[in-house]
Amino acid sequence: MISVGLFNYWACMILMMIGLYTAIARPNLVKKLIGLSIFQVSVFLLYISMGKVSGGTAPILGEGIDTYSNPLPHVLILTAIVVGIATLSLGLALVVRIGEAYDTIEEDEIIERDVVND
Amino acid sequence: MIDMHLPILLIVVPLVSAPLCVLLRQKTLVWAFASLVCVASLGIASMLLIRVLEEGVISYAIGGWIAPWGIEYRVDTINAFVLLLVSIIAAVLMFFALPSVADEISGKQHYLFYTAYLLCFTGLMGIAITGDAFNVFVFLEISSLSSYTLIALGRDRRALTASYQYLIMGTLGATFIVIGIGLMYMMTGTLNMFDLSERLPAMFETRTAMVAFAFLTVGMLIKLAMFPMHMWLPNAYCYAPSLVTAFLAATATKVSIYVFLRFTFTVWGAEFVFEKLKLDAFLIPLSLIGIYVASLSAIYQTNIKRLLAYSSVAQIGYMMLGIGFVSITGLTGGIVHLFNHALMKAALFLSVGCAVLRLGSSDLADWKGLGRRMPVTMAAFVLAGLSLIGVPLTVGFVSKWYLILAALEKGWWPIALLALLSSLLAVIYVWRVVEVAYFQKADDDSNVKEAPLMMQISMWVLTGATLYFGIQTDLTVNVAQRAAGLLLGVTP
Amino acid sequence: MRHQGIPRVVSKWLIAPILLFALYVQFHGDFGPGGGFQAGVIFAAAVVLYALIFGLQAAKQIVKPRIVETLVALGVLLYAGTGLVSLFLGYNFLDYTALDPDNAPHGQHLGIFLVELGVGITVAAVMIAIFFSFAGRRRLR
Amino acid sequence: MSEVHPALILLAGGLLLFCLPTTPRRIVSVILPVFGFLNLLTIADGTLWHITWGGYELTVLRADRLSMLFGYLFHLAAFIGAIYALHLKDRLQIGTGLIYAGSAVGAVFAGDLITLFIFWELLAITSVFLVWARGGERALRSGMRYLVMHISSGLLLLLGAVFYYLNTKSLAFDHIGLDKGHHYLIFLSFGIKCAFPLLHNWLIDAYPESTPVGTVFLSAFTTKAAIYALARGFAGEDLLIYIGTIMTIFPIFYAAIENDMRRVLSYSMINQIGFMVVGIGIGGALGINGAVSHAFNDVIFKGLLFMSMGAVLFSSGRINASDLGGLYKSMPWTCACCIIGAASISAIPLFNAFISKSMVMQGVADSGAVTIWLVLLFASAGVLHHAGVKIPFFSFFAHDAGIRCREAPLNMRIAMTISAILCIVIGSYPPLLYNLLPHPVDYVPYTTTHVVLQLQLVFFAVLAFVALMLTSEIDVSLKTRTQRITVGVLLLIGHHPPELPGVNLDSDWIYRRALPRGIRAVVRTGGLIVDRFFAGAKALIQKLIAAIRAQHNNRGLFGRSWLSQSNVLIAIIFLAIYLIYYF
Repeated sequence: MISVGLFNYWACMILMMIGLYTAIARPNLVKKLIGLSIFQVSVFLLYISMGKVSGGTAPILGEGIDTYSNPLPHVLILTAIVVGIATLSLGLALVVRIGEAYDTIEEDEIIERDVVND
Repeated sequence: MIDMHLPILLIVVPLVSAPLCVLLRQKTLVWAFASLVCVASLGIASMLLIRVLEEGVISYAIGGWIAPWGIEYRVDTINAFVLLLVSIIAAVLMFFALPSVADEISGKQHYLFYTAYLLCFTGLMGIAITGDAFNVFVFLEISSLSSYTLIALGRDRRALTASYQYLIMGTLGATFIVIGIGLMYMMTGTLNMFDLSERLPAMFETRTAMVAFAFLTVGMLIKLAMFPMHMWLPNAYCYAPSLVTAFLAATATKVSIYVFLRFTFTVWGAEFVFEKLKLDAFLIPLSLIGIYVASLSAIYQTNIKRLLAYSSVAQIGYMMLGIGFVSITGLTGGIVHLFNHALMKAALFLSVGCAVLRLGSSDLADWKGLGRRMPVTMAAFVLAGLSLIGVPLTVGFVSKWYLILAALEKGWWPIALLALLSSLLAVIYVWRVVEVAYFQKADDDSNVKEAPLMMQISMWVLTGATLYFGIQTDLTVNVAQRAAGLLLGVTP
Repeated sequence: MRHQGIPRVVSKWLIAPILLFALYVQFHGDFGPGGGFQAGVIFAAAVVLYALIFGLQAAKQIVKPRIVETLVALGVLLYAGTGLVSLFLGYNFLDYTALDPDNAPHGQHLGIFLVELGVGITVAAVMIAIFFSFAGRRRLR
Repeated sequence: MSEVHPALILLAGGLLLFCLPTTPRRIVSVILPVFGFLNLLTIADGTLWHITWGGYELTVLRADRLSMLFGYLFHLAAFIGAIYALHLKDRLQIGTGLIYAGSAVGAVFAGDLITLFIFWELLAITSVFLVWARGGERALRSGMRYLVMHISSGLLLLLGAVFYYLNTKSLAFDHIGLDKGHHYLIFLSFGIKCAFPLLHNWLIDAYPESTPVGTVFLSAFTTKAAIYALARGFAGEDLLIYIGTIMTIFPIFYAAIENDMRRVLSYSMINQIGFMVVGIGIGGALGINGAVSHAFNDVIFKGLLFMSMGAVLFSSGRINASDLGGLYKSMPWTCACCIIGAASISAIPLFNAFISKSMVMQGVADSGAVTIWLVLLFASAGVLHHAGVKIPFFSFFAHDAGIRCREAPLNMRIAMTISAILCIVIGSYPPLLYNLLPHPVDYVPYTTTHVVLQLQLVFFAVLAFVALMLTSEIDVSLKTRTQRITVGVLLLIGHHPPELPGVNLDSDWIYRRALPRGIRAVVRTGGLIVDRFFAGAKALIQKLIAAIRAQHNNRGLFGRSWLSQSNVLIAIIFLAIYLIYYF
């Protein structure tokens, strides 16, 4: 049981690192956003893991069930997912416009083009 | 009856109005409606402050779910002050908005602009009013998302990259905050700030507590643009539409500082943060370095909006310095400066906005001879600039006075000296603008009119406020002192 | 994909059940997993599928962007309006007991139903709006 | 020893001094005020002495809290003045000085207009000798003009008193008010003594022409007696607010361009009286208390400033700003006292003017006259500028004028020290003064707002002074008075006036031109090493600035736009540092 419990957190950590690494190492604006999304997803995982009560089931009243998982983290994460989607779509919208304005979505090239213009 | 619901009305009114703006669509109508909402919010916020000062903490349970189970809105002196500040700025800026937005935003997008503006306003107010840790995150994202949108509406294409960078950093910061909150929830099983503050002390010895606090702090420091995590700020302020720059400069970072105060002092407690974790050992040097680096950067900027943005980073350094002193005087200084800086930076950005409206540029080189061409605007700029420097009889002096007093109280005179010397840098960067505007001749002799009256009203209201509160220090200082006492758990 | 027969036929078969399923998820949220968020996305998926198969223009003719925009606002208003109703009836914001003071659980039920409906409308509309705004862009070189 | 009219001791004693040889005269002159003071203590509050004179009942003594306060004050001033005059050999100054003090005491205890008139004239006649005591044509002429003004003031008072009597069948000197036309006669009479605008010339004319000792005496009595009279007769008259405001404002422009230090002080005196007049105009407990306490304090600190400038004049023989400078080396004691006086007049917290001026300001604020309040605020800044900073700076610091003189005589130093101590004691412990005031005081001077506001003013004035000093390069030759005023106004806004006119530019030249030239010559003859050192230092600084610039401009590390990845990286590094640190 314990190892399974910890597995969640390991997965969460690994996802977090992948996300952050992508956000740092990729100059491509879309990839950065994807990295950021992965990072956020790792946090969702963290929350959901902590809501798990061992042996518990979905928090819906039913016959013969007396242990429920904590529903609050799920609710919170539902909100966070919505926020994440909003951020991602706003970010992508920006990338689309940046792409149209600069003809590239590589960040280093974008900054270079601005500096040249200065 | 309405009295009881003031806290929620403060949030719901702008929140409901935002979609209504989408339905209204017509430019002027939307503007008028948004202004009405802002003014109404201002009214509610001032009523709240008065009530809080008279009666103490006001609590409101959303949906009738009593704290700590439900979401609680909790208003005390500190956030009532912040709420008032945000709503004052939002309301005053609405005068400026009509001509400025007409100039800078394409007509088809006006209603969306005001929707985003109101949402941003809602978010900022929500952050300030809520007593629920996770709710802070939600409102933080509401305000952030709308401010990314607002920034991206700038005319320059660099507005897009600036907005993108802000989005990356903002999301990173917010996610850090969520991690911190999640860990706190893990330890205590509650999200209510008040409840957290009671349950956390039992956990102070655990590593989880430290990690939670580390994530939380870094997240908040990103959000409030603390040096060296400030680099999203200059471009964001520089390329956003004038109104947005003024609004964000006056409110967004201030509210973030409020969040920082709330989490460090109310939720975690000064004892844990500053005695056990020694956060001040980070805050004070970073603030000082930030003040100097950002002020020097401001000196060498060629764009006035960017110059002022860097100066904002430096001023945030002053606020964090005051907070880092962890004393009544220091916190008073920090909180007063929070208020004062909002006034003067908004005034400065508005005067820049007026010039941008007529000149179409905030490049220093284009401002030659502006002192003669737009005397009224430049006068406001100079007055607010004096405030930035901290000249007596302006608000800037009041806050610097308390900061230096706080440093000397602790016996840290080198810090006091450094803080004083840094004002010289402010003199230089304000002087650069003044020199160009007053002592250089314009390249062309074309006539430039003064900005429309509506814009000047906003500009002068705020400039006047910087002078008024510089002389009449009672209100701000008293409230700040009470807030500081509240944060430190001392009744002054 | 306008000229691909199979997808066209299959999607014609599918779209209606998808919409129906969206409604099921929306209203079954009271008794089992489901609710406005999921329903909204599923509903929007139907529209997206239609747009993919029959083209953006055709989709925009059926679901007008203007209406989508209005729906975004209306959904939020429905949500907040429900809260405001309880406010006007003398209860706290979002305290659905107000909707049926004699029978608190029923009031709560009604309140959540309305709020979820608001959420569903908004999510569906937002999703469609996001799809429309991305799909309409030219391809980068 | 009770039941002696308070004025009598000083009057009679003063006459006595003329008959005594030097040493006893010195002793008696110091003891007399002490005696008078002790006598004053025996007089109970509310005492009234009447005499009949030609069918009229005159109230020669009326002791209430208001008059008692001034009584104490004048004895104190006489005492300090007497000490300050101890070194003198001539009997004229000290003798007339004490009689002059006695007449002032008589004037404030006068309960009717006739008695008042008598002492009023006595004030004029005795004081003019103090001006004449300086000797020389100038002093004589200005003394004459002074006398004419004051005699006319007395005559106006007499005329007014007669009208007043005809109308009211009473000579009692109580509240008069301005409701009748002829009351303006008395008002005008007091106004002359009070140096109302346009009636003020005598003060500027005569005070600086007097002897060092004479000016100290003059500054203490005449105008303060007039303030008393106004407070008694015209409290709460709105007109006084406006007059007072003008009085606070116009002298600061003159003072800024004045070269003669004692003339600067005279202008500053009008300004201070302005504050008192405003206080009286406000009326009510707070206004009167403010005005009276400010008069009390003004006697002390303005006396102190006049004494220190008198000491400078006495020791160095010069009094013009352009001739003075660097005296702190020769006269450290005087310098210290002068600085205390300057701090007091600037109303710095813990010094006495602070506790009284802020009362007046509060009175104005309470009455809701915002404009007046702002003007007074500006005037306060002006006071700071010319009296608080200019006086000590130009006489004791500034450029060294090369004067090497002896410190002031011991008796002068003692007198100054007493005043200085009083300034601080009263300022630090206000109840000392507040308990004497005519109305009960519930006013607290040391609130955050007042202190912060006042300190802001101080910094502002210092800042203005420094800025003006740095930019006072314009060479103006000012011929006429009007020109001077215009330029003064302009300069106060834009630049600091060069200390006028020719003399000053000469000395300016010393440190502006000659000094750098000298340094350069030394460097040249000193050889290349020094030269290289300077060049090296210059290059170093330039490099430093270039480096800062390179790091902070648009392309530099701190000034350019960063890639968002670097932002993220920094944030994460920061987080890592935190985590490791907390670990």
